[in-house]
Amino acid sequence: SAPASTSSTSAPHASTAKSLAKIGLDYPFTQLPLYSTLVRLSTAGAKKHGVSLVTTSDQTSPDTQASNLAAWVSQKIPAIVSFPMVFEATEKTAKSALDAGLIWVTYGGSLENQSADIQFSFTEGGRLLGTAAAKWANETLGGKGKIAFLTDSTIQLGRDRTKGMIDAFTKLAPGVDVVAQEQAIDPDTGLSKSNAILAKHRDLNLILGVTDAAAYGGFKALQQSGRSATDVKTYVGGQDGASMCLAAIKQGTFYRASAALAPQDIADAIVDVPLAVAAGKAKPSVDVPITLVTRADGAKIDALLAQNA
Amino acid sequence: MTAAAAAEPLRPAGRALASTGLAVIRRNPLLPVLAALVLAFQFSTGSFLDAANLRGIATDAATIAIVAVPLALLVISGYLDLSVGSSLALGGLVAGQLAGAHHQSLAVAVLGALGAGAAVGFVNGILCCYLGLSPFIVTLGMLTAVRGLAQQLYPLPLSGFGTGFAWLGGATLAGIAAPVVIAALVLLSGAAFLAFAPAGRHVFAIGVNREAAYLSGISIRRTPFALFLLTGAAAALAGAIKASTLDSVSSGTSGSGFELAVLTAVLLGGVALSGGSGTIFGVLLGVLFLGCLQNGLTLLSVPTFWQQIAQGSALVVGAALAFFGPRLRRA
Amino acid sequence: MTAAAAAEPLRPAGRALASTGLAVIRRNPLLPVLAALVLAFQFSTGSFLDAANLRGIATDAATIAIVAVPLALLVISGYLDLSVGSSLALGGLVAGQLAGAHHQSLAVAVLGALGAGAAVGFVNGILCCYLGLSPFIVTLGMLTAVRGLAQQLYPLPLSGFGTGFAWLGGATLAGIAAPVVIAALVLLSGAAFLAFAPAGRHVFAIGVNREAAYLSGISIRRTPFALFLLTGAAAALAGAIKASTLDSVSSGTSGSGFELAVLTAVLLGGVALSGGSGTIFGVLLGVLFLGCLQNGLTLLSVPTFWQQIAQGSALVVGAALAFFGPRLRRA
Amino acid sequence: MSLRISGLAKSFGGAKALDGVDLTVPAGQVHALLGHNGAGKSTLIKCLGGAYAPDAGTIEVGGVAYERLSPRESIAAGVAIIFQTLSVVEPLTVAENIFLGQEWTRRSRLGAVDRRAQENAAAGLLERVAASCSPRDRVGDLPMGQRQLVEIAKALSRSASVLVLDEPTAALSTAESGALAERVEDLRTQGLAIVYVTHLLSEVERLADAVTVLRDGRVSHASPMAGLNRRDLVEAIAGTASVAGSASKEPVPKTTVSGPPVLEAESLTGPGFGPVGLDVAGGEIVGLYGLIGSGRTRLLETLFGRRPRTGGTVRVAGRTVHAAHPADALAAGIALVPGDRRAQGLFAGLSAHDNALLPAVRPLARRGLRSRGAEGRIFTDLARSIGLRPLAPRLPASAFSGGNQQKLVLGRWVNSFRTPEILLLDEPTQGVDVGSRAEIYCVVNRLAAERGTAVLFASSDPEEIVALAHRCLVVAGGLVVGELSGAGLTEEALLSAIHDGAPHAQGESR
Ligand SMILES: Nc1ncnc2c1ncn2[C@@H]1O[C@H](COP(=O)(O)OP(=O)(O)OP(=O)(O)O)[C@@H](O)[C@H]1O
Ligand SMILES: Nc1ncnc2c1ncn2[C@@H]1O[C@H](COP(=O)(O)OP(=O)(O)OP(=O)(O)O)[C@@H](O)[C@H]1O
Ligand SMILES: [Mg+2]
Ligand SMILES: [Mg+2]
Repeated sequence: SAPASTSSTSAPHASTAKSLAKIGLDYPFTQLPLYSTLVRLSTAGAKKHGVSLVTTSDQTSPDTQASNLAAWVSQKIPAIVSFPMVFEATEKTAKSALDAGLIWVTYGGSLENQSADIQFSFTEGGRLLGTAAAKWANETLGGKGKIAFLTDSTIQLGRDRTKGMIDAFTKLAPGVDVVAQEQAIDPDTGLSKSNAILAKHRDLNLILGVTDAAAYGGFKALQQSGRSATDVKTYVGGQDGASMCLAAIKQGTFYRASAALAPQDIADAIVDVPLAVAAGKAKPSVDVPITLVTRADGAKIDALLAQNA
Repeated sequence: MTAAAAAEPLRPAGRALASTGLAVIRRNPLLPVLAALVLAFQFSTGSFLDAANLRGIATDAATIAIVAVPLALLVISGYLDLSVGSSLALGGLVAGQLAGAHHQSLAVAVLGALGAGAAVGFVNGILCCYLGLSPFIVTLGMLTAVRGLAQQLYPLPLSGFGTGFAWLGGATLAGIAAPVVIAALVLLSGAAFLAFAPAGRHVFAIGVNREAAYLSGISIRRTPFALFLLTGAAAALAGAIKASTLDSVSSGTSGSGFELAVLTAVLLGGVALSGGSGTIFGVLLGVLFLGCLQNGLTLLSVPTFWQQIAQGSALVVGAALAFFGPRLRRA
Repeated sequence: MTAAAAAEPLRPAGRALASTGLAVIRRNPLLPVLAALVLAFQFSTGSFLDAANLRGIATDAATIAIVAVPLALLVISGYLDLSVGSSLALGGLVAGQLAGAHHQSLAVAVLGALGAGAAVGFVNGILCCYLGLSPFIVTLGMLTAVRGLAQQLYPLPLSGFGTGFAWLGGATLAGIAAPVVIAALVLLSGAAFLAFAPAGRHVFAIGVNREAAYLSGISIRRTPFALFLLTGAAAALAGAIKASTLDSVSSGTSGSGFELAVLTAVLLGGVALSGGSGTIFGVLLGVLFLGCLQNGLTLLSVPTFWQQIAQGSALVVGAALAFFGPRLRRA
Repeated sequence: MSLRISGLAKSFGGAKALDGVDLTVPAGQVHALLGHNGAGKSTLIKCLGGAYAPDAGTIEVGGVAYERLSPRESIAAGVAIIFQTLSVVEPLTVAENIFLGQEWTRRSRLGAVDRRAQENAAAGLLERVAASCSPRDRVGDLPMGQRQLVEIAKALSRSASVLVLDEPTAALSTAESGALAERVEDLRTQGLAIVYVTHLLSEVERLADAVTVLRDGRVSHASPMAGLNRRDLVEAIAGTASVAGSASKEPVPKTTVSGPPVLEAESLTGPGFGPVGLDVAGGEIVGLYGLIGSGRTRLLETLFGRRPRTGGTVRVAGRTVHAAHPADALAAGIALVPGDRRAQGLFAGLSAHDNALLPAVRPLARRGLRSRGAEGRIFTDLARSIGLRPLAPRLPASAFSGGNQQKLVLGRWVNSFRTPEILLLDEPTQGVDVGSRAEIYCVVNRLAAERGTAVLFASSDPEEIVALAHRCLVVAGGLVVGELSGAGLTEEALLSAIHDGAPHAQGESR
């Protein structure tokens, strides 16, 4: 195997072409709203460099992802940016891509075999949200109250976000009762789980979601249980920066925070990192920052909403 | 003998009642199972039967029931529709788009959704009823294709549909949520259709013995075709209701997995996958069983994976008890 | 007349060949559809028929085929197994755990996986064959329950199974990948079973008319029960192969949606969901059709949602062409 | 109004099922349509009813000519048909079946089905056909005979001008057949044109005004009934060549077979019948004669382990047998040819070969592999001896005519490979043509005589009992109420035995 492929910051293969014609973006969670935005922004960005962007259709299936990646490697797509559903399971494919002289950029984490990576700290996103919520609870509720977490334990990214969120919150606001931890990543499940939780704990104060979509379901459940949308003793927060949640934050509702990634930043990285590798730049990898968006960040919200439009 | 004779005058009424009750249970073996489930949850959580919680269950169950009724009729007539999850998404998106971006009235939005759902049902119906293709493959293909289409047309989530549209999911009529009222109407019409309409008999005849139905001069294609239309429209209506309740809808996730949930409710309610048998009351029981199960496990704060294990097992146990009732009686 | 007469001596052989060919196509209408698909992809991509790409398709198709064969037999005998997606995950996890954490040999790891899969099949079989519960509900329940169990037992992904275990997914025998060789063996045994084993006839008889099979003295419970065991074991084997190929396995995602993929291949291959008909060759065609479609669309770089639309539509078209062949001939 | 069919043709694949058939039935006439199994009778009727589209020819009903009919057009044209394979819908009630597709609705009730009116009308119709079921019974719960009567009531409910009956009495007892015949005579006087398909020549003699005989899809004989005798009919149906053969086969030696009993049942009891005691010696053929519902099927199925037994013992060659499943009975040497051919016997989608040889495949296998050669030879032998037509081992059973399907089911136990020690037959020749029936009798006789098989068979046809049985048990109300043998075993004796027993028996089984 190629010695160059052992470290994440290693230089690219000498054989790699200086300019790229094509970048393959393999993002498995095609059902997420972020997906379309990313494809749109990165296609536009790639075009500026005269590069065409192609995509897979994994439909959230690791099997399909594996076969699509294998097809790309056999087809010699010169640069592949992949968000592995299961990181360990992608190591071999990444290696075969490098062995074939292709550029492999890992998205959302890092592999042993890769040309570069685009990192986010999902734990960090959760931590930001948990911290902000704990701070709010301490200030507004005097450190007492009830919280429900909408979590995800089926994929790595979900586990990271869940852990960051719960650890940060429970550490900083130990007096708040954790009344539920329920699996929910979509608004429907978020709604019905929150409804059930609210039936038992009518005085629930906080709902934090592993995704904005799930938290939004909780947001609606609270409203439907009779809570005013601007109730001061209620806090809902999520992660992703979904547009309807950003709009709710902006309007001053009790949907108060979202740990958001800026799609434009990611889209830039999707194009720039492979190009940097191809150009032989040192340290091509990028760490995309996650920021917590609250009502105070009016301009940022507008910018994010514009990117999502 | 004398004791029995003395008791005689009282017996007929009591007996008749008891035996009607028994007959109902025999025909609906899920009924005692559901009752046991409800009691168990009430004892263990203490709040299962609270009005707020029951309202929550009813609202969740409503969208399932709305689709389960026409789907049950379709299954009784020997067909199947797996595409309802995507029709639901499409319906929600169309309604949301009309109500939100186009500022149309609730009625227009709902009609739009019904139209979109019926269009999906139309394609399913043509392919399955008139061209005779396998309903499983066709509707599975449509599930994928319509989801792709919805995502292509509406890549971003829609939200902010206005107060007029919020009525559909949020209003209460005499204290009952609008979706529950709609579901009740759908259930009643379904039951009335099977009981009183000539076509209700035809649905059974087609499901049991297509050849015989055909030779009796029954339109063996038109009736299931109409049911495909209805199922698609009902799924879209459910989508509009969900969109209204959440004031948002996303093409990627809305209604994903819904098809299996509905089909499970229908089959658990005693509708045979092979066609020709089933009742709307059974379907209602199936829907409630799943709704109560889901809700009760959440109330009990069962950890995620145990919830999954319990849910799977409950399905099996529900099936077992439901199927054993009739068995034991026969032996 | 004279020309025809002159050609006479040559005809019989040529004709016989042509008519055998035609008969094969008639019995397997998916064959020309598949051929057309392959040619279309080769012309449009230019690299579809490259050895590397074909190897990729074959390896992907292998795991599906391994499960599709016993599942097809199960469906022919009138049953169904939706739990294979979770059995696959469980099999991969057990094999991975044995090979990785416990440093067991490949044989032990595979035996462990087979045992786990057979255990799931055992439960399915007891419930469906001996207790007579609805296979759809039971195996759907098992799909959920076993997935929950797998996640409870192995909440985190496993990886690093060592070189011994890597053999299963990575070795090549005479230039052919081991999974493909295994799949070929499974396909051949399945076909041989149907053609040469007495029980092969029983599978059909049970699927066509259980009562008549029972009255003919056939063990109408034992045969499908054995097929449930086999299907579970095959799914677990497929899981072990995937775990070996990827050197990792995750309880949450491994094999999710696999049950629908396999069932689709089986039904597309001409096995009737109502039981009693189907061939292993048809199943192979179904598996290849899905594999080629998926691969070709990726090679063509069709945008995501269009790929979804195309995939769904292809399923419908595949079903249509496959079902139309026989129709047209009859008319 | 009359029915006129001309030049009707229909082929399946290469085989011509109908080849230019002409048939004219004026109003007020009963026209018997006869022919061997597979001659094309049902195909002709299916063309009439809209199940098949003919390849050529015209069908003229009441002066309107059609090239093809849909079921609805056929019904609208005034054609009512009772198909050979019953087309009842089991989960529905009797009344619902009768009015299926023609429901009575009331505008004042939003087009809802008028159940009460339907049930009242159904009760009247059921009375007319002398059926004993109620309009609210679920058809699936009724015995075959009652289902047949429901079909007839359904045909009558449509004010039809042409009535077609395809082997309507195949599942009826003598008494019920008699009632049906009276009905048919009534309808003739009411001016209906009636086509009547049957294999029972006694019915032809009683009812027919004219006959048309089909042979291999062509009309081989057409004439008024007057002046024809039974011999002429047999000749026309079976073909001159085989007449001599079948005639010589028909009389069965009425010698009493004695010896140690191979099958013994002692106070055998089950739901709805018993206690029954009987024994059958090796080589002996014993008939069970009774009305529909008298319990013969239940008795046979209980002996075979298909139904639970609540009391009594069964011995095979002196050994007590507890058969909880058919497989147990088969292991003990008892085989059953069931009465409900389609539901209990036929594998419709499987080939003729598979149908006939299913239980033989495993015992014939060598080292776990099927021996196809042996299977093929046995099939050919069997198909020849029972006169299967067409002799196509790979054709699916559903493509065979009704009588040939019966032969396939029968052939499963009556073949040259392995014969059971005890053979139970339920209505063995239901729907089988005259010629083949003789061949089947011959096969069963040989089995008894040459291999010493003990045969117990149920039949509703006294002619068949006399032709086949050495001894006959008369069954009524689930009990054996009489026994006839030797010279005393005649059709007249059977009929009088059953009529003596009938009222009592029916009273008990109701
Ligand atoms: N669907 C079919 N496909 C192929 N062949 C068929 C089909 N239906 C009938 N046939 C053939 O057509 C011929 C005529 O069959 P038909 O059922 O009309 O006979 P029949 O006179 O009614 O006989 P029976 O007295 O046994 O009922 C038979 O050879 C039969 O095998
Ligand atoms: N009194 C009874 N108890 C139980 N089952 C009954 C009774 N009467 C009728 N049946 C049912 O009716 C069904 C069909 O009856 P059918 O007339 O075909 O057979 P049978 O009653 O055994 O009489 P036979 O064969 O003499 O006509 C039987 O399978 C049986 O289940
Ligand atoms: Mg016939
Ligand atoms: Mg009988």
